[in-house]
Amino acid sequence: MVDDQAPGDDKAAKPADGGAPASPEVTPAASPTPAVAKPAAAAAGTKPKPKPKPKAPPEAPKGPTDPPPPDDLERPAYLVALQEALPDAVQAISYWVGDWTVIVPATALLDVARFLRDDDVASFDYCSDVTASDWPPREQRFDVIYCLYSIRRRHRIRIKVRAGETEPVPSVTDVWPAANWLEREMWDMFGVNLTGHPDLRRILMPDNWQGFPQRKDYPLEGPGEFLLESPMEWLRLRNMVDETEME
Amino acid sequence: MIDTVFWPLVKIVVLLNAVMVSVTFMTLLERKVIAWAQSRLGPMRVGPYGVLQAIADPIKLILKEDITPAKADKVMFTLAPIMSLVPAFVVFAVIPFGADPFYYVADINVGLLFIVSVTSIGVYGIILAGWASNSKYPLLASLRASAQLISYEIAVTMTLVSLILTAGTLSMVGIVEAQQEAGVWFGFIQPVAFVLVLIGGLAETNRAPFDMPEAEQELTGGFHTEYSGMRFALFFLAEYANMIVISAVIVVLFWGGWLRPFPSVDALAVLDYIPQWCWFFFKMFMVLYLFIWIRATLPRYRYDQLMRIGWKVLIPIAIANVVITAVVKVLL
Amino acid sequence: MMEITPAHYTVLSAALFSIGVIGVLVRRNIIIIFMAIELMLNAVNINLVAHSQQVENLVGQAFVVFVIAVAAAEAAVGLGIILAFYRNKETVNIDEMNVMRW
Amino acid sequence: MATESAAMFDTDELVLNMGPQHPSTHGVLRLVLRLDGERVKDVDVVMGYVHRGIEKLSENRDWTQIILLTDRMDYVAAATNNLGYCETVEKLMEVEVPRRARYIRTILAELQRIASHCLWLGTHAMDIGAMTVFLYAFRERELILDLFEEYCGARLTYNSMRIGGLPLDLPSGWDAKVRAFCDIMDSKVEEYEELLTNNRIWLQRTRGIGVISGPDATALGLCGPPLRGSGVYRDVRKDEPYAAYDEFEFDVPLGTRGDTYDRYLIRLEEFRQSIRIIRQAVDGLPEGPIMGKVPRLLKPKAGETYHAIESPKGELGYFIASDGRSTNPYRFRVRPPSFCNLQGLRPLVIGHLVADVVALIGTLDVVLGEVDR
Amino acid sequence: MAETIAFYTLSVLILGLAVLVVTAKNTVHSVVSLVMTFLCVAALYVVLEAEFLAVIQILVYAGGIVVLYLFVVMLVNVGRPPEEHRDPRRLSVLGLGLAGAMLLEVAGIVAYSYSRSTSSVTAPAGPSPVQGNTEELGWLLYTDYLIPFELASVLLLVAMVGAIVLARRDL
Repeated sequence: MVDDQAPGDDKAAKPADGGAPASPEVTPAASPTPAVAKPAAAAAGTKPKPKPKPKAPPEAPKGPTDPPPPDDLERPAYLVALQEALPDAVQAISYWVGDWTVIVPATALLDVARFLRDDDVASFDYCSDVTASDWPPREQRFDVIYCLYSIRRRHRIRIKVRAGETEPVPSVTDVWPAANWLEREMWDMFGVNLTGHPDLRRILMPDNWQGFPQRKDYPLEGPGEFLLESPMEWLRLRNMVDETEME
Repeated sequence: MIDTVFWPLVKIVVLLNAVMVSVTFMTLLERKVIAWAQSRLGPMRVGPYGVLQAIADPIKLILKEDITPAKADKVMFTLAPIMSLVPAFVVFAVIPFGADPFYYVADINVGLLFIVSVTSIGVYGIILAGWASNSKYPLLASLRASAQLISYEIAVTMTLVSLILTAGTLSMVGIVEAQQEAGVWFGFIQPVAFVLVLIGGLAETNRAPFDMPEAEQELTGGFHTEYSGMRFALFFLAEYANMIVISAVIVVLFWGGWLRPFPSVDALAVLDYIPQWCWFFFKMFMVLYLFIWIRATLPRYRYDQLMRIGWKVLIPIAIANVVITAVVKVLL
Repeated sequence: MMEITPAHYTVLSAALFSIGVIGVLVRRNIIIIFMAIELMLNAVNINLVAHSQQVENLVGQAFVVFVIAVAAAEAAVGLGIILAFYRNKETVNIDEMNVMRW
Repeated sequence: MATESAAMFDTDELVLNMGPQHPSTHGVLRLVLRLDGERVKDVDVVMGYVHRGIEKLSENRDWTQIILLTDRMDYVAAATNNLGYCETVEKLMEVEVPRRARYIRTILAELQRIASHCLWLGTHAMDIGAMTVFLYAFRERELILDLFEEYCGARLTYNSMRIGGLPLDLPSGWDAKVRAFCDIMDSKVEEYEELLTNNRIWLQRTRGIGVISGPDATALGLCGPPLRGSGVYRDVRKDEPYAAYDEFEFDVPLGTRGDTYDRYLIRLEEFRQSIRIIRQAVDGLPEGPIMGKVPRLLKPKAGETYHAIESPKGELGYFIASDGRSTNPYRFRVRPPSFCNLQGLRPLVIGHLVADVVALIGTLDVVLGEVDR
Repeated sequence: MAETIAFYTLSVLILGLAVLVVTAKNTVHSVVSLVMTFLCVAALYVVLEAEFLAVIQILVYAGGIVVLYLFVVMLVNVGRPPEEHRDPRRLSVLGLGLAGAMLLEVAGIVAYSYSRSTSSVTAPAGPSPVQGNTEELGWLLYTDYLIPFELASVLLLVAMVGAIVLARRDL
């Protein structure tokens, strides 16, 4: 139930609460490239009384809180069915502003996907979206998110898979052909290590692009063609410029 | 000498210039008519109501840079527009704009066949333009265009046979005179043939709904994609000259050429005060208007559908029409 | 020299025919060879028309009609064969057409 | 003799590059077609020519500024994009939107749907060669743009909504103009139908072209009219009502054959249904505030959500994650309907002719600004 | 006079273009020269007062047959040029010589026959009931030569079927 990364933030579990969830004031500068990754979050750090967080060291955001559902909320039948059928596959279940999310390990993803598609109660026949989000300080930095919808039963669910930079995530293209391009885009933008995808090529970025633009540690300023040709050299020059500016 | 060389030459020069001028104004007419059909104004800037647009367009085309693609076959690339333009102009020689010999260049006894054969030469310009451009879209378009031209030529020629049976002559002047004798325009005797020739004419001149050789939505402009400037203007000229030719042929064959309405009814003799060439041009204008009107209304056929219509619909109907005409002719 | 007699046409026809023969014998591109054959047929036609005009008998011209019909048939079948051959051997060189079947 | 030449066409495979500069790829889409004669054997869809990184950009803008960016995605339906984004943030912040604002939003969204369908109809018909329909459809679209201009001052990128409500109330007399527009539009839809619906050429060009079955369309992730054209009942407005759609009566047209003609009929019927919704909304427009209670500094709690609305193109979804501390979203993701519909192009196109490719791009109604973002 | 000018102009054009047909490097140029040749031959027919044949020449030869040639040339114009492959057994010079001999022979026949010709072969056909080149030719074809005419049409039909069968790949 409780995921390993962000231990249950009890504040967030109460959606009606108006207070901002606790998170210590930090500068999320600990990105691998010291270059220009300067999210505007840094400026917004001046926020009210930071409440101490039990375990997490003061660092960049560690990912969504994925609060567990309140106890008095009845779980939808498809979730119950999933937990009964594949008890080991479900790491956690989360509920937030009306959305149900089930967190599964990458190894169990295909089983869960097939079950959710084929099970009569669930019958998630429509893959709305496949995307990812990047939380760099975490060891498993990527959240790979599958938004599913059942046209037959008219309900939604999200599957979330945590994955490290090189950790393989199986492609669900076989389960939902719709995921083909969506996964391509996800790979194009994040470089999640997708396995078993039939046609893994860049889709929005040029074929010869270096790097994965939507990662949080990707430089924000325009790289220009120089970056395309020799990214490491470009980074070194950038750093030199930054240093001279500081002086 | 004066009669055999000088006057024909003068006529030819006058006719050529008249055709060129009418083509330029034809484009204006087309733009205006389509604009009105689409509830807009059309060209309005050059001259009053945009009338001088007809002059401005050719000037623009002539002044533009004339580009020859680097990998094109230079000789053929230059030759192609000429080869498509010349037949279109040659045909005008046998079209009688009035009964008097003053109104036509020549009345040869195989006039209709002459028109058919000369227009069949026009296909070379299209094929060669596509081939010489050394580019894929023009090549595809030129293959389409030539296949379309050839297959519709068969349907039109077949249809013309039934008309020749009705008229009993191949001479263009003779056909109009036959209509005068019959007292009725052949359009009323051979309505099927008229429709067939109209459809075939639309297809042969690559007009909507049969304009897939130059379908800009599919092939980015067709066989003349790589052409610009004056050479493009020649293709343009040829296309519209062909349109005028087709409409003139339709008028001669089906709508009595220079004849007034009801040529045998004496009560309408007052209409004879309107000159014959006025009737001719009025009818021609109506046919051209029909062409433009069709373009403004209809979507485009697909290429294979077009070929299917040509081979499986028009040609059988044309042959049936010939047979029926022959039977009726023998029985009467 | 100023008066054009059938002899003039015959000479023209013979010259055209010879050019056709040269084309057939010298060129290796089978399409060119076909075109040379068409030239020869035309040479014959010129002769026929000229003499039919001379003797004021249209039988010669009737023959020309048949020659043209045969030429059309020959072109259609011949080009069909060329195309079929080209598909199989990717060439139109007559020297490589040395098998009766494949 | 032309029969032989027609049969000769199928000799070699030809690779034809359609686009990115091509009159009927609706923007800068590139298709690499492998042709056998004129028949398509395979197609590779290449896109990304107008990729502006809106997702990445949004992660560095504050919550209000992003509305302006969403305008630039599906630029022919900017108001719908605004609506989807605002609703998602409202869901994330659990803001209650006043009823009047929801009504006005519905009117705007439906007007936008008509405008977008007008553009689709015009370009689709133009691709098939019916030039006049294009100008007729644009004539009506112009009326809608005038309405929008009067409402928010812009004609294309409206920036017309705010998180929690609307920036502006309706100008006086606007509702009467909308009513008048509905009356005009009713007759104009008839006019389009007269020009196309029973036109033999139109039927031949669209019937049986690009057929896809319901299960296939679902599996491929098609959405909006292409999905409904295959007979799948899926309309976010009905299934997961947002704005004020649960208060109105309207029908969801469904196709039976799943071909281009069905998709055409469905969009034409959607014209009528949109007019119906607009009439109901204008008639029942409640009084009241147009802005909900929203804090001055937007800062949703940490958490993430996915919310979808029915844009003219299909299911337009936003996945937004907030880290709970900064004034910009941590992750901003758009589920672009055009992108997902475009994925259906390859199975639809294979086996058809080049001329049909053009018709099929048109029937999917893609906007490249949204595909590439 | 006019006939003389026309004859010599057309002869020069015909022979020159015919030479181009057999010598052109590019096959498409060859085909275009062939079209021009045929058009000139048609003009020659007009000089010979055979208008119908002139028109038929343009319609069938220039407008039909040669278009077919052009199609085929465009379709097979890819790949290596056909003249590259040289068969050692081929003797082009001999071919040229043979053609020269042929020309000599034809010239000899022409010279011989005209040296002793009496042009008494004039044997006009029976009086035709119709007037004009086209009508007379039609009369001849549909009366005396009806059976050859029908045979020719059957031949064309057979050729058409044969060409379709040959050109189709899936048969």
